[in-house]
Order: sequence, then structure tokens, then C-alpha cells
Amino acid sequence: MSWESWLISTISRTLAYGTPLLLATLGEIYAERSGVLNLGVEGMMIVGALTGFAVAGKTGNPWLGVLAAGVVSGVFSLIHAFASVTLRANQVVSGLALTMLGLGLSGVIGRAYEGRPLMNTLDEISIPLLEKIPVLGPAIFQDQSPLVYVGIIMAILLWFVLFKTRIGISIRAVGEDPATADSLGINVSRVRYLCVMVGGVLAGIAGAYLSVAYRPSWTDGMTAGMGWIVIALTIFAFWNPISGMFGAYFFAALFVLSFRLQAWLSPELLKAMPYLLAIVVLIVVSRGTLQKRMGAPSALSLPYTRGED
Amino acid sequence: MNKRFALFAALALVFVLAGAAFAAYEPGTKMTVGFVYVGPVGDYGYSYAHNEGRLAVEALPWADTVYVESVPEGQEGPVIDDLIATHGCDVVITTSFGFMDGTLDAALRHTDVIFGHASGFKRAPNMFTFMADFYQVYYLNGIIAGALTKTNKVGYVGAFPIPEVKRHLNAYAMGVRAANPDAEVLVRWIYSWFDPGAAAEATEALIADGCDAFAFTEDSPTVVQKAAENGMISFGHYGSQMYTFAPDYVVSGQAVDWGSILVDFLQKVYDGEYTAQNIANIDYWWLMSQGAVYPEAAPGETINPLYVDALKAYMISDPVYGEISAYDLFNLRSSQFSAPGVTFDPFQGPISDRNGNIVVPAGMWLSSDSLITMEWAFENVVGPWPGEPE
Amino acid sequence: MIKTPAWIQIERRPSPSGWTVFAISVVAILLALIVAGLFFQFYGVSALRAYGDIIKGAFGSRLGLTETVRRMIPLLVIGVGLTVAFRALFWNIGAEGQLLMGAVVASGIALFSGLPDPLLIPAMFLGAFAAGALWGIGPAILKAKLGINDVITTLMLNYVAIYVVHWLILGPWKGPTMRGFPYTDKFPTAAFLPMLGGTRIHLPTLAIGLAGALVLYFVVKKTRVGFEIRVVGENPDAAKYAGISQTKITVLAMVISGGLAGVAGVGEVAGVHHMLLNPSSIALSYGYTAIIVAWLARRNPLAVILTSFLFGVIMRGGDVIKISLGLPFQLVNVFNGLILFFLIGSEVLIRYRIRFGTVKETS
Amino acid sequence: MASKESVPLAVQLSGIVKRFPGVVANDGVSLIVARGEIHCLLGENGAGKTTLMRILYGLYQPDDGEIFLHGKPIRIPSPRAALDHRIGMVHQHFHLVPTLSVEENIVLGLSEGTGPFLRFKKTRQKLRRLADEYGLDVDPTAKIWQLTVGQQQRVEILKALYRDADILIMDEPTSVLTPQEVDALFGTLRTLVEAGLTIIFITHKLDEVMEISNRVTVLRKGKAVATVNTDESSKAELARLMVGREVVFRVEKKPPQLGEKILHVEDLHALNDRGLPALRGMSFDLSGGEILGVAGVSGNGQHELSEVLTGLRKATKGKAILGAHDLTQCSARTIADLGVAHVPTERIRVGTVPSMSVRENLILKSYRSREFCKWSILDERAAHENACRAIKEYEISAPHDGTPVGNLSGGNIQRLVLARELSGSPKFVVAAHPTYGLDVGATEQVRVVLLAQRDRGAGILLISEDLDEVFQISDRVLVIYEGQVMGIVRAEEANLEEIGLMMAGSYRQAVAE
Repeated sequence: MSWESWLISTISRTLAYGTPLLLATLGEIYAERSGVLNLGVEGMMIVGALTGFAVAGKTGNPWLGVLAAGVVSGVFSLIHAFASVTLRANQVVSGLALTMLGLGLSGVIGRAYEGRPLMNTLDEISIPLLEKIPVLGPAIFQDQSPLVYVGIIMAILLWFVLFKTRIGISIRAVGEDPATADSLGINVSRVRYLCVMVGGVLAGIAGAYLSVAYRPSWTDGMTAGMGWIVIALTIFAFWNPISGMFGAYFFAALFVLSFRLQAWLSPELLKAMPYLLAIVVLIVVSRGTLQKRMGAPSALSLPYTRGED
Repeated sequence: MNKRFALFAALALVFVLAGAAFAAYEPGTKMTVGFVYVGPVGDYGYSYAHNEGRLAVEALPWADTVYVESVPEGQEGPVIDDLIATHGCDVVITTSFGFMDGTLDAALRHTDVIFGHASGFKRAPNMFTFMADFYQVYYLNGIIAGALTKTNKVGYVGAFPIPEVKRHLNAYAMGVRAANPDAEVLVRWIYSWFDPGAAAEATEALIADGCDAFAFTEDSPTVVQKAAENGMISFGHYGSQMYTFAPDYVVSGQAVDWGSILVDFLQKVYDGEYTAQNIANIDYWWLMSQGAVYPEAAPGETINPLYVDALKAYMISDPVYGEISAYDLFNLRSSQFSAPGVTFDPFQGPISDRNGNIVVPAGMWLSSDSLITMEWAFENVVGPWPGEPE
Repeated sequence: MIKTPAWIQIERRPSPSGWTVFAISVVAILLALIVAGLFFQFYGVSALRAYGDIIKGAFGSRLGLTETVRRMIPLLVIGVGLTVAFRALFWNIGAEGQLLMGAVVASGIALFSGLPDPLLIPAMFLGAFAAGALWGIGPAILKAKLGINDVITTLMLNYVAIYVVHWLILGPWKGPTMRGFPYTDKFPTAAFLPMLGGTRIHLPTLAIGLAGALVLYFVVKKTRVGFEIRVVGENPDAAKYAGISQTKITVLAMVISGGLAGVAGVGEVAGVHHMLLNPSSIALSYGYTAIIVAWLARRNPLAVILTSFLFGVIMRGGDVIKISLGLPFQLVNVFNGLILFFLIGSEVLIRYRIRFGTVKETS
Repeated sequence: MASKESVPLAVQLSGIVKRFPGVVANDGVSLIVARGEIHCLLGENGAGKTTLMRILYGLYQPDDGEIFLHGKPIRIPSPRAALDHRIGMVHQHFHLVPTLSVEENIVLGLSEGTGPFLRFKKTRQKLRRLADEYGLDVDPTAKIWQLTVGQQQRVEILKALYRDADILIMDEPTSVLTPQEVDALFGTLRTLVEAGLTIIFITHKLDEVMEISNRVTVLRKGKAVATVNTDESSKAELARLMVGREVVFRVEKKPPQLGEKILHVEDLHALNDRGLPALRGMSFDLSGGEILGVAGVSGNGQHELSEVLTGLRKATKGKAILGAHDLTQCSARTIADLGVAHVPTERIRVGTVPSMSVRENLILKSYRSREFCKWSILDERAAHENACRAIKEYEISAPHDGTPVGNLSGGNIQRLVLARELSGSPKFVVAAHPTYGLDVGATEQVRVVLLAQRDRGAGILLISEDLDEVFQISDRVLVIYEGQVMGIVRAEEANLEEIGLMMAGSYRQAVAE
């Protein structure tokens, strides 16, 4: 097989594997931009994966499965929103609890779905005309899950919303300086609830992508730690949806290449890379103007109470 | 506080006494068999297949079974103790290599209970070992893969680069060579027994390298699904479960009947032939001739009918049998493996590894010891091979 | 002034008494158990039967009791250390990785050091303590010097540790006697931890855990360093005012916390497995569960003895109902998640009084 | 201008009362602001200026009193409502999100009826118009953190103007500005007034009042003392009104027994938290047995001075010699060990650990001493005895010595801090606002205690914004303004008006021979 088709396949697979990372990362970016750290991504994803599989199987319509996954994970994420926004609880503990609960519930309830094939999977599509472009066409526009494009569109859309709309400014203001936002009449709690839910919905869709499109089946623990890579990715992307897209594809490329370059590179090193890179990024942006330009939202993981300090 | 402690003490005493009063199995009586699995029985692979074996035992009129799934390695000791204490198991079967030492310890502790351990090599007077090995089946799969590949590249997604998987891979590669001397076997490792994402991308990496037929060792139907998505054939691991995920593309596969070994062994226990004192040398190493393993695409179907014509049309020039169709060679080898006196083995000398070392001299077969410690790679294997001898 | 939505009204509770905290925590756990019980019922199993089996399985026999204690050991050792980190306002989510690094160094010493037998086990404990501490100091320094989020760095290092173990057992440390399987060789028997008379309770680790709880309780309550840790944790500004170095205290707290997590790693490899193997078989989420343990103990090292025992019971209970009722093992996760959420809720009750009903502005 | 008939009223506050725990911040304040004027609110720190304006801006709700806007009674439940009434406020600490751009900050929280999408084009047009009209030039795409403080303030003004404010409250707007920026600001304010806006200007600087305002209302201790037309008044009169002359407390004070010189401060420089110069070459001496009062309007470097002398802040230049040591080179711990006591400004947030017990808080500084710590182990009995002694001696009202400090009243917490800080017979005491927020009895007790320390021979640096206090118990008074020593006078010889003018930065003591 030619070098060119190897490249095409590598890009194509990077998009396929990067999509769930991307979707969930976009959601986590929104949650964190509003000041809520949600370590429950893994739990929300797996709940979405099970819901997507179950509903797609039951209704025969994979899109309904994806939709239901978004709704159910969105509702599931409200537990974290309630704990961290309304109860002002510790967000780390609450997020861990959400992950444990999600893994546990999906494992128990999902037993009925183990080992069943999914008859109506989310089929791959090709985009007419665009797929004819040399190299890029087959790499990007041929035989991809429609959710791959949903992911790309979402990245652009969510970037636009975050940086070019009123809602986005409110979200960023709430995550940076909730007191100021509050004083200008922005409902801090509502914004945070909304963003945590966006995180839940997108994590749910990411999970459903795995169970109805990427590898149509349900297996306990099938998210296999992707939720934690998403936490790293959110940092790696400097909380920016567009960077999140490139970051997700970069991490996906590392993963995909770990099988393609297996004879030359240590797979352990490649797999540990996302986590090491996240720490490096944190160190780099910890100082000076970079911190302001690209650092974490100032109010990240801090509960907001009006009138305190 | 004192009262409560007294209650604990009393309860503890009752259980200790109950344990002490536990008697050895009386041949001819009802028997309880406990199973300890490393994975969930609902998965598609290893523990699922073992659970099928348990169901065969359950079907015996004089045997009851209980099982515990998803037991992490290292935790088997207390689980075995619990099984014996709670259910009074007369026989305990553990199925993961990692359970070996824990099972041996348990056997030394519970001298009245009979233990069986799959895939290991340590035994005791009350502990036997058993294994149903796939290497002959992989060889047969390899014949099909070699015949059906258009690109002369067939893929293998391996779990870990360990002797068991290397043995299967080499057998597969030899089957491929027998049918198609020009074909290569490309290998990728995923370093996990279960990792669907890794299996998917390893498959895709092999596809990118030009492979169009796939065998694998991983406990999910991912490779089957990925191959089918690309219109390529594959061989189901642990048989018919995988078939349902791509009925048009699974050509054959490796099926195991752990039940055949277990029923044989337990019958002898029931008859009083095997006891908790005399099984230190019992090692079931069952292959096709004992019916423990066999090629299978779907239940009752050795080869997917969709591919039979193509296999009949593919002609091989065999050094012994001359011009012979792949279909006929498959059946011939299959019957040789299955016959009581096996007349052919894949690892039949002369064999050289891919570095040119002679690993099996002419006129020799590999002993089972050499089989279970195999590290070398066969000539037509391409790809990373950790632990390869120089 | 605090203003919240109309239906819920929250005001700060100045300083809750120990009994209030205890009572609220117990109620939270009971509520979690009731909700989990509903889940049992939903799953078609009598909650009473399930809890009966758990209690019987955890206390009703010598095996049960010793298993409960064995399960409790890593939680105790890690949890005790975590209380100190949490007291110093350091969110150590990385005990899982620190445990693994402890396991790695202990395995290295056991297999390759060539030390005389009597020195082996002490050296393993010391080495593992140092390894866990080193794995924990990095994030402590990054936080103290650069203000980098401790949650993220410790979490990320867990995964790095996992791949370190993978690399070792698949590569340089793969045991020649393991027939190619990804394990190291078995440790020499001199490196096996002694067990409590015929049980699986690896004594030195348990002893370190219990002694650690006592010593750290004493240290935190009665000593100069403990005083400094408490001041830093309760009011960093006052610590600065009193001339206490926050960097020093954070690093010290992480040496203790990471070090003890490393010691827990010795318990697992030298007390349970007697080899280094797949990280998911070594750690079993002890590092994460211990967070709940320390959280529930309200950062009191002595109380960790109680809470780690409770979670020993839950883990043991998970094993038991898996065997007796054939229930899925994931139930343990459901349990833990529920208990955590109810504890979070109770935390709010401890910090604030909550009133339902009218909006009233308090000032 | 001043005649009420000819000029319509913009804002009228009548009988505003606002209580905070332990303090009456506004005690029946009435204020009339005419449309189109610049009205100064003048007063010392804690006089109630900011509280009053926060009520007008809807951040606080008054406990009593009424607000009239353009003659009509209104209620202002939130800042949002204030903006709806076209009242804008520029806070001392800006309400800007640093990582957002100028235009984003300006439209933050607005709903201009154009759906969720932003029309930055429109925003920019309007901004350009405002900028041209009032001379407020800022790059709309710049991020707030990239701007100077003066530019940030411009954004705050633009934010209010963008929301069509016609009444603009400025809270101490010059405190963060350079002189050049102040000039520009004043230019802007004049333009705004010409365009018909009304400006309420909170300040404590007499020069500014004289320069910018039409009328001025003086607040003192929560009450409006007087409203005068600026051009009919003088700095001297305003200073007198602001500072007041009543002496509330009488404390027995012996003549000082001056010991030897214990502290020599020379050319001390330091930065504030924002990285701007806060101390700019301070020099003074302090003797044993003497109280040196530091008089000044808050924010003129007092806080930084206390921190530099106690090792909590780095000096950028200069020295502070105590015995054989230069305090600027010592850590907080070393300085404490040298016998320097520090009663901090924020006694609860900084000076105590509220969740820890009275007993433990009493040894917060001395826990390492041999008295309380043997072989690294704390001596509980000694701590308990120490606590009992302190509780008795300083009349700390606590149920027992294990009570968390957070449960005590403000006065008791201050007594506790004093008990701790003065326990080791310190050589040098830095007492910052030691009576702030205390009731009469507690205040008096604190002063008695400080005088007792003086008589024992300690040198005391007393920082306070309560001039009465400074003059009552100090032996000498140092006037600080913008981090500089404006003069040091003997307390009994001081002229309050003169001091007020020095505090306002108008005069500077002639250098004595």
C-alpha cells in the first residue's frame, strides 16, 4: 500500500478516534469556563454509551440513541451541578463521585445488554464532491461517522458562542470573576448549571458515539479512561474549543500512531504522553502574561457566594 | 461492647467449626463445583467461553455449579475460601494464569477440595491443570486466510507478546504459508486482553498496511466489526459470539469446549478415580483430537458457506498432496488433527524462525514444553516482536 | 450577606461541634445505604437480604473479618496520609500513582537489590516511602511555587505511573520464570510480608497504618509541626503572619501523604501478589476510595481507622454479595458514589444551616 | 449654581440608615445632589461615604430612609435596577473581567434586543462616538489586563456611559492614578458635566475637592456634617469638618519616659499588591517608652509600612534597623523572635485562625518557644495556663480556652490578639487599627493596654485612621501621605487643621535645623 494511502488512513482514523475526545472536551471546556471543574466526565460518558446503545437497540434508530444519550447524561450531570453550584460542595469530590456512580450504574444496568450486536448502527457517510479532493478528500470526507462532522461543527460553533456572543461573554465572565458578572445582573448559578449540562450532554453524545458508531456494542467499562484524557485535553487546549479540536486530534493521532509506529516507538511512552503534556502545559502557562492569555479560568472550582469577600 | 464482641466470637467459632466439619467429597454423591473467572461472563471472549463450559457441567445430573466473575488477580484466595465456606464446593476451577499461585495456596489449605487451574503449570495432589489450546485451529484458519487474501497480507491483532499468543500467531502464519507462500502475516500488539479502542485502531493500522484478513486475540468483537466495516474477512475468537456481529465476513474462527475437559475430569471424580490425593500429575492438554477445540464460524458451521466456493476454487500445490484446493487441504488437515492418532502437526520440522535460526530440526515435532515457552517468530511474520531471540 | 434562590436559604454555621459532625455523617451514610437499598430492590434482590449477607460476610466468620481487615489496610495507610495532605489544603488525588511507584521501587528492591534477607523488607518499606513521597513532592512544589492546580497534576501523574508499571512488566522487568506473561518474577520469600497467624492480613502494613494513624493524630494535635500544618490548612494568611512557610508545610504534607501511599504499595506487592503485575490488579482504585475514607474521617487520622474499616466492609460486602447473591461487582461503585454524594450533602449541613421557605436577607 | 430653585435635583437621599454588625455605617444621612453638578463626598475612611453610595447603586439595602431620583421616590434593589435608573458607579476596585476585551466588558450583562449574537460593529460605533464626545480613547479589542489602571478606569466610565448613565458615582477614582492620569480624568469629568451628567465624587483629598467639585458634603462617623458650596469654603474649613474636634474618650496618660532609640527607619520603599509604589522613602525614629502615631488617610502606605516592618512584605529599598538587625532583611519569624509584636489590620482574617481554639490562637506566634514546646511537642498545660492568664488579664470573654476563636465577638478577638502579641514583653509593637470596629468599652481597654506597654518601655507604632485616637494616646504623630512622611509633630502641640492639610498632601513640614 502506498505512502499516500497510509497517510489518508492515519488522518481518517485520527478523526474517528478523536471525535469522542473532542465532543467530551468541548463540554468540559464549557463547564470549566464557567468555573466548574467536573471530574465526572468518565462517568457521564459511560452513562451516555449505555443509554445510546440501549435506546438505539430498542428503537432501531441510532440517532435517537445519540439524542437520548445526550439527554440522560445531561440530566446525570445535574447531580454535579446541584452539588457544586447550589450546595457549593467540593467539586473534586463531587466529580469523583459522579464518575464512580456512572461506572457503577452503567455496569449494573448494562449487564442486560452485554454481548448483543446492534442491528441499526450509525453508518458512515461520505460527503459528495469534497471526497473527490486528492488526499484530503478520502482522508476527511470519506467514510466517516456523521458525528465526526458534528464534532467539528460543534467545535466551531461553541468557539463562536464562547467568544462572539453575549452568552459566551457571560460564561467567561462567570468563570473569571463571578462577583463582577453578578453585579451586572448575570445569574451566576444559571450560567453554571447550563454549562455543566452542556458538558453532560456532550459527554453523553461522546459515549454514544463509542457504542453506536465507533464500535457498535455495549461492554462494561468501554470508555476505558477516555474521560480522564478529556480532563488533560481541556488543559492542553487552554480552554479553547478550536484548540480543543486540534488537541483532541493530536492526542488521537498519538494513539493511532502508537499502533502504526509500534516497531519503533514505545507504546507506553506514547500513551503517557497526553498526561505529561498536560502538566507541561500547566507549567508553561503558570506565569506572566501567558497565564492571563491562556491560563485557567480564575474562579475554576471555586463556589460562588454573593457578598463573600 | 463486650456483648457484641462475644457474639462475634461465637459466630466466628461456629464458622471455624463448620469449616473443620467439612468433609471430603464422597464419590457418587452430588457434587458442587465453583468457578472463579477473571473477567465478566457477559464479555465475548475468555470468561464467556469458560462459562459455557460451566453450563455443560451444570447439565450433569449430579453436579451443581456456582461462579464468581471479574475477580482481580491476587484476590482469588479469599474468593476461593468464600466459595468453599458459603457453597461448600467440592471442586473449584480457576481460569486465569494469574490465579496460579493463589489456587495452589488454596489447594494446600483445603486439602479435601479438588482444584483445577486452566493455563498454568503448577499442580498438587489435589490440584490438576488443564488447557485447551488453539494452535491447530489457528493453523487451519491460516490456510483460509492465505487462500482468501487478495493483497497477500493478513493481519493479526495480538493481546500481549507472550508465548501463548506467539504460538498461535506462528501456527496461523504457517497455515497462511501452506496455502500461499507469498503471503505475509502482519502483527500489532495492544497490550491488553480487553481494550476495544486499541483493538479497533490496531486493526485499522493493519488495514492501512494492506491487510485484508484478520485473526486476533482480544475479548471483544472489535476486530471482527472493524474488518467487516471495510469489507474484509476475519476469524472469530471464541466462536459464535463474534459471528453475530458480522455474519457475512466471519469465515471461520476458534471455538473451545472447556466443558469436554471438565466433564471428563469430573466424571472421573464422580467415579472415584480421581480424588484429592492423586491428581498431582493430571494435566489436560487437549487439542482438536479430544474435541476440546475446533474451527467454527457459527454454531454448527465450520466454514461460512459464503466462502466455500472461493476456497474450493483456490488451488494449492502442496509438497505432499500436490494440487489441492484450499477447501480440501483445510478438511484434510482438520481430519488429521482430529483423528485419535495425530499424523500432522504445524510445528513439524524443519522450521526456521525469521532470523534464520533453525528452531525445529527436520523430522522433529515440538514438545509441549517448547510449545508453551515459544518466543521465536515464523519466517513470514512481519512486525514488532518483543522478546524475540536474536 | 448571602442570597440564594427562593426555596432554599443557607447561612454559615460558625464552628460545628464534633458530635454534630459525627451525627450528620452517620445519617448521611444511612441515607446512602437506604438509597442503595432501593437500588437492590429495583434489581430484584431484597435489600434486607443483601445487607444481611454483607454483615454476615464481613463479620460473621474469621475469614470474613480478616478479609475485611485486609481490604481495609491500603485504605487505612493511604487515608491516614491523605488526612495530612487535606489538612494542609493540598488535594492529593494522586495516591493511586504514589501507591504504584511505591510498588515499583519495593519490587525493584525485592528482586534486584541483593540485600541480605533481614534487611529486605525494611529497605522495601523505606524505598517505597521515598518513591511515593517523590511522586507526591512534584505537584506540591508546582503548587507552592507556581500555583499550579494540585488536583490536575496529581491526577495526571497517576496515569504516568500506570504506564511506568506497564513498561516495566512488559519490558525490562518481565520475569524469566513467568513463561512470557507480563509479570515480574516472584519475590524471594524473604521479601514476603509476614502474615497475622494464618490469615491474609499482612501485618507490617497494618501496623504501619495503625501506628501512622496514632502518630499522625498525635503529631497533628500535639506537636509543633502539626500545629503549623493546622494553621496553614485553616488560614494560610494567618500562617504567613505567624511566620510559617507554606511551601515547607505543603511539601512536608505531601512527603507524608505520598510516602504512606507508597507504603500501601508495598503491602499490595509484598503482602498480596508477591510480584509486580498489571497496575489495575495492584491498585484496585484504593487511591480514589481512600479519598472518601479521609474525607469521611473529616481529616482526622484516628477516625480513618473507623472509616477505612467501614469501606473495608463495603469492599468485602461487594465480594460477598457477588458470591452469595450473584450480584454484579459494579455495585461497589454505586455504593461509593452514593455515599460520596450524601457526604457532600452532609458537608453542606455541617458548614451551613439550611432553611427552606421564605427569602430573607441576612447580613 | 447653588440655588435650589433654578437647578432641578438629580438625587435626594433622606435619612439613610445602614447598620452592619457592631457598626452604624450610615446614621440618618441626607444628601441632595443637583443635576449637572460634581458633588464631592468628603470624609475619612470609615465615615460612611462608600456605604452610602453602594446603597444608591443598589448593592446594599438601607435599613431606613428614602431615595428620590429626579424628585420621585424609588427603590433600588440591585445594581441592575440602578443601571435601569441610569445610575452608574465606578468602584474603587474595578468590576472588570481581566481576561475579556474592552468591548466584551462593556456589553457584559447587557441585552440589547439583538438576539444572542453580538454586533460588535454597532458596539464599536457607539464606543467611538462616546470616545470622541468625551475624550475617552481605549482600544476596544484590547484585553483588560493589558491596560493601565487609568485606561481601565476609562473603560469603567465608558461602561456606565454605554448604559446611558446620567448619574455617575466615582468611588475614590484618583487613589490608583498617577498625577497625569488624574488630570486626564478631571478633564473627562468636566466634559461629562458639560454634557449634562451629574457626578458624585467620593474622596478624602482636599485638593481634589477644591479643584473639581461644585459642592461638597462632608461625612463624619456615619453622619452628614455639612454641605457647602466649594467656592465658598476653604481647605482649612473642610479639613476641620472632616476631622472633627470632639474628644470622645479620656484616657489617663502619664508623661512619657523615653528610653533609648530602638528603631531607625531610613528611606524605606515598598510596592503595594498591584505592584505600584506604596512607600516612597520613609524615614523616622522610634524610642522605647514612646507611642508614635501614624496619621493618614487610608491607602497612603500605612498597611504596607506595617507589613514591611513585620517581615510580611519585601522592601524595595531602604532599611529599618532594630537593635543589630535590619528588619527588611529578616523573615516574619525572625522579626517575631526579635521581640516585635504585630497587631494586624485584619485581626480575624490574618491575625487569628477562627476554627482553632482560644488556647491555640494565644500561642500562634510563640508555639515554638521553650515555654510551649518541648522536644517538638506542644506543652498543653503550659498553653492552658497561658490561656487562663491571658483570659483573666485581658478580660477575654470566652466560655473556656478550648472555644474556637470564630465564636468570639470582635472585641474579644482583639483582646486575644493583644494578649498574644503583648505577652512576651515586646520591644517594639506595630499596632494597626487596634480599635477599629470595637465598642466604647473595648476601645478604651485597648488604649489603656497600649499605654501600659509604653510605660513598660516598649516602642509602639500606632497606625490608625481615628485621629482622636492618634492624638489621645500618641506622644508624637507622624503624618503619612502617599508613602511619604509629611511631618512628625508632638501630639500636644499639634494643630488639627494643619494635620488635616498634611494628611491631604497640601503641606509638608519644614525641615527643622
